[in-house]
Amino acid sequence: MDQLLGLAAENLISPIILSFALGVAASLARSDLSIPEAVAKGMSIYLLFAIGFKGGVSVADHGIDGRLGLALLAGITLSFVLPLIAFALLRVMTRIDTLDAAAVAAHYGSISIVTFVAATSVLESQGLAAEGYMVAVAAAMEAPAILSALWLVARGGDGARKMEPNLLREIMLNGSIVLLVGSFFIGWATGKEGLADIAPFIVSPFQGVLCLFLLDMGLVAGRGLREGGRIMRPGVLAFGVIMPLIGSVCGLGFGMALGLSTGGVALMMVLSASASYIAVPAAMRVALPEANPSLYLTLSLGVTFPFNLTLGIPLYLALAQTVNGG
Amino acid sequence: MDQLLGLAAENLISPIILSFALGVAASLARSDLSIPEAVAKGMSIYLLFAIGFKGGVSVADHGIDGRLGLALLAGITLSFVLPLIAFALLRVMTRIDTLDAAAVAAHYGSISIVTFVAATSVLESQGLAAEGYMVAVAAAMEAPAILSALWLVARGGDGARKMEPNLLREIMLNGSIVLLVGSFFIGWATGKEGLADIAPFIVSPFQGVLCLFLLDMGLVAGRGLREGGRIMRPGVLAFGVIMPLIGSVCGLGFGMALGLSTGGVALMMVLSASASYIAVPAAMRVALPEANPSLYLTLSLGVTFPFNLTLGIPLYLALAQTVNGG
Amino acid sequence: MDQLLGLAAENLISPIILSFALGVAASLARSDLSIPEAVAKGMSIYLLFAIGFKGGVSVADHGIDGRLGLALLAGITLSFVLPLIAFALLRVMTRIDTLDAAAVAAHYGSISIVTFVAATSVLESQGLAAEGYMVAVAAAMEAPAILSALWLVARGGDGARKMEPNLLREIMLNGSIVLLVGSFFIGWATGKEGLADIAPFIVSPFQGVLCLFLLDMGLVAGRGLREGGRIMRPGVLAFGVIMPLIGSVCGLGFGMALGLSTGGVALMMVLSASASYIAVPAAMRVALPEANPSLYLTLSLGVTFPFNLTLGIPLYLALAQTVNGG
Amino acid sequence: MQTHQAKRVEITIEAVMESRLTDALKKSGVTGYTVLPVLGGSGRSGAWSRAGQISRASGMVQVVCIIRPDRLDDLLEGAFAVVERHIGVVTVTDCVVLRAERF
Amino acid sequence: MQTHQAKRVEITIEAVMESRLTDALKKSGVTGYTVLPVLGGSGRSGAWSRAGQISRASGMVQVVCIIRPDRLDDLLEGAFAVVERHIGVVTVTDCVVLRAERF
Amino acid sequence: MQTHQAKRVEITIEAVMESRLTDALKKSGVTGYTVLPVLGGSGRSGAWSRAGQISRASGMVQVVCIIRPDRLDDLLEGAFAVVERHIGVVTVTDCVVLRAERF
Ligand SMILES: Nc1ncnc2c1ncn2[C@@H]1O[C@H](COP(=O)(O)O)[C@@H](O)[C@H]1O
Ligand SMILES: Nc1ncnc2c1ncn2[C@@H]1O[C@H](COP(=O)(O)O)[C@@H](O)[C@H]1O
Ligand SMILES: Nc1ncnc2c1ncn2[C@@H]1O[C@H](COP(=O)(O)O)[C@@H](O)[C@H]1O
Ligand code: NA
Ligand code: NA
Ligand code: NA
Repeated sequence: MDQLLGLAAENLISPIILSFALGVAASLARSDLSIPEAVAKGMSIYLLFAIGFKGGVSVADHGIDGRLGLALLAGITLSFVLPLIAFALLRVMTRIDTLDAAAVAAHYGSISIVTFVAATSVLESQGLAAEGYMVAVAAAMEAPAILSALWLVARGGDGARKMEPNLLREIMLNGSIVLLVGSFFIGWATGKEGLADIAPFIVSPFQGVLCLFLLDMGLVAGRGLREGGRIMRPGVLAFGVIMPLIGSVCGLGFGMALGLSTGGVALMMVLSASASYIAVPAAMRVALPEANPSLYLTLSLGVTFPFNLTLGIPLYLALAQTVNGG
Repeated sequence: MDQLLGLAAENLISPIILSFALGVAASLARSDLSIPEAVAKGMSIYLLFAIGFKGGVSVADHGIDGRLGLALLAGITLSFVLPLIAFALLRVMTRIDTLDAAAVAAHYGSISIVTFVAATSVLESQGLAAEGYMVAVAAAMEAPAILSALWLVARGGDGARKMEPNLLREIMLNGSIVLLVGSFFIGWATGKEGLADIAPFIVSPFQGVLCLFLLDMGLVAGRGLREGGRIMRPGVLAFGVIMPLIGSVCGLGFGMALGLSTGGVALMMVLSASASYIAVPAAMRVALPEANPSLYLTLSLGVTFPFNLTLGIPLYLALAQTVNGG
Repeated sequence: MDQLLGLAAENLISPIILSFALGVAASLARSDLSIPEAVAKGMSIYLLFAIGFKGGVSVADHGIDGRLGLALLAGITLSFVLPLIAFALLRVMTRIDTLDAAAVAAHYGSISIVTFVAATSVLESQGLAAEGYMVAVAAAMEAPAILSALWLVARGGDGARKMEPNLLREIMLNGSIVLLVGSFFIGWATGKEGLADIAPFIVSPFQGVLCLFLLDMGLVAGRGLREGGRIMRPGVLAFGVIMPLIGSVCGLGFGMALGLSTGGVALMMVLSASASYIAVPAAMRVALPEANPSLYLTLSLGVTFPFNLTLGIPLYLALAQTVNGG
Repeated sequence: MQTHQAKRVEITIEAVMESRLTDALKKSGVTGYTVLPVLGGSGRSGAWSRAGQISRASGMVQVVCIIRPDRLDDLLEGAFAVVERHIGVVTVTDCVVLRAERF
Repeated sequence: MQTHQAKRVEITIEAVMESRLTDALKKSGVTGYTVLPVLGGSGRSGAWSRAGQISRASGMVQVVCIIRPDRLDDLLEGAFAVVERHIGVVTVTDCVVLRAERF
Repeated sequence: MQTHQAKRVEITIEAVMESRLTDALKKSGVTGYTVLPVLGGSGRSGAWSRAGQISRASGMVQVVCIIRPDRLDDLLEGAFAVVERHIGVVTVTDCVVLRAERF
């Protein structure tokens, strides 16, 4: 417990978290501080490329173990199942309607790659290794949740609603999945030598770029809270904190069952606990335009993301260490 | 004197200054070289974050001394008073009207953070330390000058002109102040450990980013000179060189009185000598829209900024060394 | 031959080439992966600045040898003459009309700086030095080809067509030429000391930035192939591969005649073999708007660029080594 | 100069719907369109701004389409099918164009 | 398709004034507006371009507002109070809209 | 409010031609213009998009010019000389403006 608190405290005063907090504070105070859209997108491309590449190099380095396939399967299963849990929870805890509940549920089945990245750097600072292929698992978990949500809506009687043509292809080939998987394979193919070439770009400055990126996420989250704050009823808010905990426990179970390393289990928990704020919102705008974007964006980016970033990650890590040893 | 010339010459052939010169030359020659607005804004965010953070780390490192409060007070006083001097000087030296004179004066009371950054790297290359909290002083000096200018205009009889609602909040919470102060506190809170995490991002590439940023400033300054050149009458031009000298002497006095280190005195001189080209122009467009932006932008960015960058900084440093020792 | 294959294979699985391939694949698969225009432009400014600067430093370092002037002359001559060869070849091999043929020819006389940059990093990884002033030769080769193309069109009877006013100045002072030449002089003036200041920015992360930049070029090239694929008739396609080979042989001749180092000869070959995709397309849109941009862009960016990047560079290098020794 | 009557249709719509809208426009027979970026806006579903957006989800674009007046109904029907369930605004203005053969 | 008469008001104004203008529009009762970026321009106060601007001071934006014709006067009065002392251009065009209930 | 008849001319043209067009506009006597960025589009010469463009060659911009109705012919003639050989679209709309003395 002491160790957990220590880790949480240490985590809280890292430049990364404080940059996020600065962003939230600046936008709540209505400062005009903002990061240009192109720069924010550029940084997210950098982070995806770097994290995918490093994952691939680590697989090249340690060899691929038979668990890769199982881990992918586990991720896909989690992504399909978590929205069902989330949906049920929302119907119990809140009064939001089927459509909104399904849309929110999709976000919680999918993942937030920035939460994953932040967890990776906490692991690194603790000297804990994790399976390199976890980035591939992350990519695999992005999309299935969307299908679950669409099924939940279709089942809800709105039978006329048919799958938008092209949507499936768009989801599977969305930019972040392609970049993450692509750079994973590049890292795998070029290995340590490839990494040596570009390490001064993708390794050394990584943490610093992450700070500025989180500053921007803080600005966006703060803006969301300022404008979407009213719809954050207590039940909804509580869901934003309880659901990641439930997700993390599911991730813990799957991670243990697979026999992942402690770092790997922690990352599986983080993936299950985190909620999408890029791929899923875009898909929802196409497929379920009547669902309220303020609701799912504010919940995912304004509540669950900060919760995971500050308290969730140290908690999941401590849990993984307790249960898995290490 | 010899040393001064040496320092000036060395300063003049640094990549930083030559990049600025390249920008000016390219835009005077009407090349289509340009840096996208988003990239320029991204670089300025980087520079503000890095300089604030490093200032904070230095305070965490050396402990805070009682002079911080006094230095802030000194900066605020300078920012309030320098516009009055600038205004009087403009009325004597030039024929520009009250409104334009007040708008120009506001720029010279406030500061240019890039001039400050350039001075910091000259100090570093000379192995001279300075108080880390000087970045906080820089932040404190951004805004007061605007109030002085508005008072100068109000006094001038245009009594109907009342303060725009929200303007004060906008000025105090403008993006660059918030980022500078925020990253200062982050650096302070996370100290040397925090710096170690992100030094490969905010320390090593700093000088290089500064080059590209100054290339852009050169392009903008050159464009201003090309278009605003006609209004640069001799008296106005002379003001753009004399006012920073006067400002620097005021800064010298305050710096000495406070007992700052030689580096600190030099930075106080630089702050007093430099003229704003971001925060103040924006405030002037809101509060004094009838004042001529070509005049104040060309003067600040096209005359005073290059003067400080090339000759001013070595001069102020030499003065600080002569008077303060070190 | 074995060595050639080895080099080609090694080249093919470098992060740089694989990033390009990822871009092509993503856009052929119609992924929405894209890099914001401002970020792409920012990276190209970075690459030009870095390559120019390093060239200048290398000249400062090794002293300037009498061959600089001759090398520039050789480059200019090649840039004037290659379009004539390309034009003749196009008339023989394809059915495209005079106007389109002239426009395409201009591209092959001019150069692609990214191909040059990629070749430089292959040289470096092989431990081969090259004359630093080759970047100046690159800059000198950008524009003359445009004049040849305009002459080819004028000769073709369309006598009424007179040179657009300002076009010549625009071409000579286009952003990439000015930046390349400017940073070359800055590097030359500041030398090793200047480089030491900014090496962590322009040297260490260079390869990594190049990866992301090539990812973007792959995306753009893939988009071009998807949309312009229909007009890529066999004759046109064959031209896109044969012309660089012819160009490289011309470059080899000039390089040998000048007595350049093996690295220098290889770079001269690469410059002659590569085709412009920035400066020349823009000039063609102004001067020959009736020429079909899909044709020249797809050919230059979708055929010749990938050919040079993957097979061309190792081939030219092997040739230079065989013929020149080293 | 010789000018011709035409209609200028401007559709402000979410960025995620852009390709669906332009596909529908093409199907309804338009010969071209232009897409303008949108920085921000406000409507019944609240205010939004492009600053700092990392997601495509909340951005909008404006698609402008110049057509011959007799094609207007086809276009509006095609566009409406896409816009119907989505937020967005459609306006039509009378205008004149040069080079009518292009439309 | 069923369309309705409306007015399209386009106001080109300095970026620093954007929030003041949109506040005034809201006060005058508009239900929505869209903000477009502006790259550059020229007028009595000279030419400017967005390239390389690091300051918000000299950029402009274009605010587009579609309204029912009977609301035009209120809007223009509200907007004019903001625009009056500032550089900028206001134009009003007749247009028709789909889904009139939105305006 | 007091408004005045004017013409709103919108010219979508390749970015490389921007300065030539605005020079021609100035020569034809206009007092100002505004340049808007264009994200992408489609026409007889195919589709294009600004994403990832590193070259100026394939981008477009939209130049908007508000003028007094009696100046329209001069403007169109000046603009047409530039646009003629190039891809691009010219539309003219009737509008009313505030502060007519500016145009
Ligand atoms: N009256 C209006 N005038 C101009 N743009 C509007 C108007 N109403 C809505 N919009 C635009 O359409 C978007 C969605 O509007 P809404 O569907 O009302 O939320 C807004 O963010 C604006 O960009
Ligand atoms: N006649 C015009 N047509 C279109 N835009 C204009 C016109 N006049 C001015 N503008 C725009 O308004 C800005 C300020 O104009 P001004 O107040 O005349 O300096 C210019 O930079 C242009 O963007
Ligand atoms: N009917 C149209 N409506 C709106 N924009 C158009 C239209 N036709 C062409 N454009 C624009 O003009 C550009 C060039 O058109 P084109 O000359 O037909 O290839 C296109 O990329 C579009 O941006
Ligand atoms: Na999840
Ligand atoms: Na000052
Ligand atoms: Na060539």
